Amino acid sequence: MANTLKINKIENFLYGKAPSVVRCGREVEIGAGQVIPEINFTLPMMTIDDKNWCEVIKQYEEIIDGVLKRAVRLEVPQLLVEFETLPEMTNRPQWGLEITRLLADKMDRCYRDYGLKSALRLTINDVREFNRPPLMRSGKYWGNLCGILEGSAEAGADLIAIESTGGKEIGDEALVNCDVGASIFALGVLGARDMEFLWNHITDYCNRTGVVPSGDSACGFANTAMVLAEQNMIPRVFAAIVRVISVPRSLVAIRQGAKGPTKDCAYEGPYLKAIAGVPISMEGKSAACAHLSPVGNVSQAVCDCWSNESTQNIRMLSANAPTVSMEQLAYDCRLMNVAASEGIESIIRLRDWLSESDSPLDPQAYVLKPEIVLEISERIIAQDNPYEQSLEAARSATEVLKRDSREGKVKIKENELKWLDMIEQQLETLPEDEEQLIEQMLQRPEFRGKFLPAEYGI
Amino acid sequence: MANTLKINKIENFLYGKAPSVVRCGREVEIGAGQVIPEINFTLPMMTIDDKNWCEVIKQYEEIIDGVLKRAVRLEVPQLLVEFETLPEMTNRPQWGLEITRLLADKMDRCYRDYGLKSALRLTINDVREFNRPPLMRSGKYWGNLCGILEGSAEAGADLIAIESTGGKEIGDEALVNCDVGASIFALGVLGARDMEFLWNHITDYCNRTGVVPSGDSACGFANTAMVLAEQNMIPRVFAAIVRVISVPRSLVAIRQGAKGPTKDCAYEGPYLKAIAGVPISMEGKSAACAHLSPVGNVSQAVCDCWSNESTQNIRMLSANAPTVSMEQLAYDCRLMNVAASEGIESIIRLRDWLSESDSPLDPQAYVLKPEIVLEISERIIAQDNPYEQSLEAARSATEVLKRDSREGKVKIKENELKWLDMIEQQLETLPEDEEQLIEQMLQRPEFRGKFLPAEYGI
Amino acid sequence: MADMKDLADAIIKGDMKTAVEVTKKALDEGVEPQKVLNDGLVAGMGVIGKRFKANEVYIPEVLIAARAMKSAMEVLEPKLTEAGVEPVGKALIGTVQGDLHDIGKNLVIMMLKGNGFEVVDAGVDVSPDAFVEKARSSGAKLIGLSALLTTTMPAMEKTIQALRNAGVEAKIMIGGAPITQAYSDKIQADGYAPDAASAVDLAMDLVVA
Amino acid sequence: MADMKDLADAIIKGDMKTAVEVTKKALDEGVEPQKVLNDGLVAGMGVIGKRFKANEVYIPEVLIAARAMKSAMEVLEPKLTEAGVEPVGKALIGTVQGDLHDIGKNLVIMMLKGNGFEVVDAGVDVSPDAFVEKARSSGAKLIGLSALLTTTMPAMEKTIQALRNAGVEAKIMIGGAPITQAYSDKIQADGYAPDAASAVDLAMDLVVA
Ligand SMILES: [Zn+2]
Ligand SMILES: [Zn+2]
Ligand SMILES: [Zn+2]
Repeated sequence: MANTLKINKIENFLYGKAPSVVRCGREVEIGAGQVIPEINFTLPMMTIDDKNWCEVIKQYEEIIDGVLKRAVRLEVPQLLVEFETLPEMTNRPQWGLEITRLLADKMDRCYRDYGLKSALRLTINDVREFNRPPLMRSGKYWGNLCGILEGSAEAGADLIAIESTGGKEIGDEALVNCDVGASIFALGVLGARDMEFLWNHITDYCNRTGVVPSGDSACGFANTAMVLAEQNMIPRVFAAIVRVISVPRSLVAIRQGAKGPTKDCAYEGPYLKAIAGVPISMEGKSAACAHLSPVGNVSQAVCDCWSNESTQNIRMLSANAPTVSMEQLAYDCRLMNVAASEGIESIIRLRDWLSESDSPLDPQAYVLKPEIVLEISERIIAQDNPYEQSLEAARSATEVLKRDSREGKVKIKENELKWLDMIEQQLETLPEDEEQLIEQMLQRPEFRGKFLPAEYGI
Repeated sequence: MANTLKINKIENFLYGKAPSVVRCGREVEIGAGQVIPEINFTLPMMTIDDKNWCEVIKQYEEIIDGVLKRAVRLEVPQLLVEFETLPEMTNRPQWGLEITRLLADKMDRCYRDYGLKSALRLTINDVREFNRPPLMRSGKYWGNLCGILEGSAEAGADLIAIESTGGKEIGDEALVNCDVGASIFALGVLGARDMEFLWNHITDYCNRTGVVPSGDSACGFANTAMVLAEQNMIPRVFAAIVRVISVPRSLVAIRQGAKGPTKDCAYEGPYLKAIAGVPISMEGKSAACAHLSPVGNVSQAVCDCWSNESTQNIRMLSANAPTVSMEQLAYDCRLMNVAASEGIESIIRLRDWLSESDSPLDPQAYVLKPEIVLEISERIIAQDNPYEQSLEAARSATEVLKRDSREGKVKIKENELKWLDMIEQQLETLPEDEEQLIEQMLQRPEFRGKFLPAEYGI
Repeated sequence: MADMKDLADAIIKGDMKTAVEVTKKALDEGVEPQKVLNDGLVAGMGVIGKRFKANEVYIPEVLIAARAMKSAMEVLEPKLTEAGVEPVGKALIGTVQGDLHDIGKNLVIMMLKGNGFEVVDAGVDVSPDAFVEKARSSGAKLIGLSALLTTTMPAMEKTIQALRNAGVEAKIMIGGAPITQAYSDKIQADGYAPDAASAVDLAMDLVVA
Repeated sequence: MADMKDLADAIIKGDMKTAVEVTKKALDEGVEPQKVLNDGLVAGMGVIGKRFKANEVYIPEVLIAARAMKSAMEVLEPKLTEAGVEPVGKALIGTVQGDLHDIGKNLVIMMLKGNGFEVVDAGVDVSPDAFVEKARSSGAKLIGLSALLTTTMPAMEKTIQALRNAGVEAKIMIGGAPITQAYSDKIQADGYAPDAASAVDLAMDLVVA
């Protein structure tokens, strides 16, 4: 990756427009000027097994029928549908592929009958964690994962994504202890190494088949941190810093050939867009059904797709929850696109309102503010490898938060300020050299047996 | 009511600002510059009876605790909570009042502990329809309605509202037959007469107690029309015209002393604000949980409160649905208020985006476009009584839709254009004189026995 | 000669006068009542039903057609009875206890009538006991329950239990905004319809089955 | 003389070294083990627990305190056993079959330990049979089940049934994002906790009751 940002001026950092446009599915163009809704959904409470499989199918039929009908009614110009497999559906690939086919067929028909432009993103649930410690590159679960990947083009997927879990063995522990070194190890060392292996594999398949390799999400790390912070378990400043630490890890997918749109739940998206120029999917207030967050508006500021993260197929007073989300996404996108139709000045106006409405109130929102994203991205790409980049990410996020809370630009709670100091001190003790960090981490008794170094090429 | 609009220039027709500010509850100011979230909720599937009453209480406790906690976390500057009684709670007033007290106490505590400014709106479910034909001014159900009203101040309600149903005996039939004359009779004659009686009673109580009489909604008429149109049961143009017909009826409450904010589900709100200067509560994409609509954004354009209409207390992946709505409303309001903090030019900018993003696509959205609201309002207030106003409302809405669809400003489906002609023809046959219409309607066999003329002073 | 196509067209247009005239003429000319019903009235309603489902026409047009059909049926019915032709079925439709919403119920009633059902309107706020009594007195083969509130849904379950306990054997279908197929399965209704149009299809299935 | 207030403060600060020292000193001076436990360790954890609930401190600080307590307990435990003082209780905590989420489970484990529970971590993706077996082998008085997916919630019900059928008498509490009190009631768990902190309160209630 070149050491310059793909977007280095704030006036070029816009929603709906990305330096590299992704074209896929039925006439869908992502990052070409319009923000596109991305709808996500999951099953209500039910068991997935042979006995219930018919019922599972019916659920997905009901979901997609409701969603497509509403999208047509609201004249949604383009639609991205994400189907994320549940563990059972990765572990029996034909199940995951059957649902994929069902959705693709319905979307095809809707395109033919009503002209609804759409693309289907298949997100493979990473099941490698079923082994403890996980086998990342072999064994049954890796085989299952590859099985669904290999069938995805034929089943009608237009894009492939994954929320990979390499490094999560350390990540949870790092979070609850606010251990920034262990977080960097989990994301910037283990996560990055696994991503390199995994995404090399994915893009290889995509190159053969024409499916678009889209992106990965540090969901299990940075979103877990966000949820813990919302529950007052960990300081928000720590969650904010973990978010920025996740950037170099997610960049690895793009270096391996991922083209975007990045995953909706990868709130690190704005960094990926600035650095690599890929279009990004984001979620915020639209995803309140899936998790509460302090970044409901700012997350929208430079998005190219706008998503609801996920909602079960349960009945609301109006309709089933996925249809409700479809409607909300459609209206959010209408607003952004109407402003965009007036030109760049209007995009910037709305972008800045979205950003300003959240960013002064929470450090997690502040690190997503477009200006801050550019400032920190610049520092991240000056580094050479994911470890150094992650270290720099943590340092710059910490510095920026300290500096700008002093200047009153971002509000940080009294009892969180000391955490910024503590994190800064932790960061000072971390070695500049990755090998040394690995050495340190391998020696920590609490991590012993949790992960298999060889699975990460260590 | 004077024959001039309270807001007669488009540059003064703004969200968050109303000519007459409403001050109520714990330091809440509505229409004074900020848009305020209004949260609504209802019970999940359960029976309301003696045996279950404890469980009912627990539900409302869980709802309000979740909502207030989230409002505090998101630093909501002011909050309006609406509690709408269920029929059982109007019919046993002490039940409705017990929940009112519970909510008011929690809101008090939250104000003391966290400084959350809030006000409680009690909306009384109109149970007079339990008699068929309904007794509007006497009998058990009228007594129950009065019972809850009389206890509302003591129970801690800051505002009173009602969705009154006078005229609904004719309204449903009018809708499914697209009978514009019967719709005008239901809303502009029966509805208006009942509103005069009812709101005189309500404001009398409010004057004695200091509770704010807020507003009424033509929900059972115009929103039923909207829902039927969404289900392709009736033409959207008819639903649009019924919306405008509902304006003179809802104005009656204000003439009787209602101060606003008008009811969230009264999408006729913008007309009421333009004509009478009261602050208005509105709902749109935020209320997709309660009903799908074609007015998700435009409904927001000139709102003073922004609501979710209603959602059951069911668990989403993140939290219970009312908490999810609370978060979404908070972010929508943040965006509007951040733009407003820049000044009027920015309010107008965002208002117009909200308006333009919907209004060209659906006649129901088009009649809520601020410019159109002013145009039609001007014509409505030139008339003398609710019947004449309703007739003029229907005529002007029909004319405007015909004119502006010809000019390409609003898209009307091919098979709906003929309905505009048919409605126009229907309108030509209607008498200018209310007494004549009453005469005609009393003779229609299908309405015989459906309503009691004496209950409307006829 | 009376043309069944003209009769169907009169129904489609909602032209009550012509519908009645052609029906009378056909019967005078000795056309079999069953043929008038099927090739004229039902055929016409079938066309309007299809157009409605395709969103080409709206419910008022369906209702006008249904009213034309009803007028023609008044002429035809005695002849059908003579010929031993049974109506499609009798249905009892109502909104459950505690619930005052009637527009959904009324739409279903109108559409069932338009499709040849005889329908008894039980009204709104109907207690389980009242449903049982009306089911017995009407002899309905099909019972439709409507609920629009989450807090009146449980009354649906109680009503079904009361009907079953009373030995009522009619098929029971349910509907209303908060109702789902899962709820229908749970309370052991015979079927659930998400809207008025599909309620008619469901009713046909249940009564013919 | 060893001051129980100093011991409590050491716990609050997470000062493992001081905590162990003061505990040893107190025991050497003949302070009753029960008093060291209650007035020192439990008192300290009580303060940190309150501060956590008041959002004054975060979970890492709770965990540091818990680790200090754990070290002191290693010194104290033999004496407690000698004196016949029982631990609060033994708990078995795991994530149900098909579910890989462990952070919630792990937080509950850490917080229970910090409150004097002995805890067996059953891990993730634990089948009903495995739960039964671990319940028996551990002799836990309390079992905690966690699920984060709507599609693994039914495994919770199956696990509870398996435990009951096997005659396991331990109290069962459940938790996880999609879980509600209503679901807990439905599957006849003994209790539901919406978050890790309330899980500890619930555990106390269940074990003491
Ligand atoms: Zn995710
Ligand atoms: Zn997602
Ligand atoms: Zn309403």
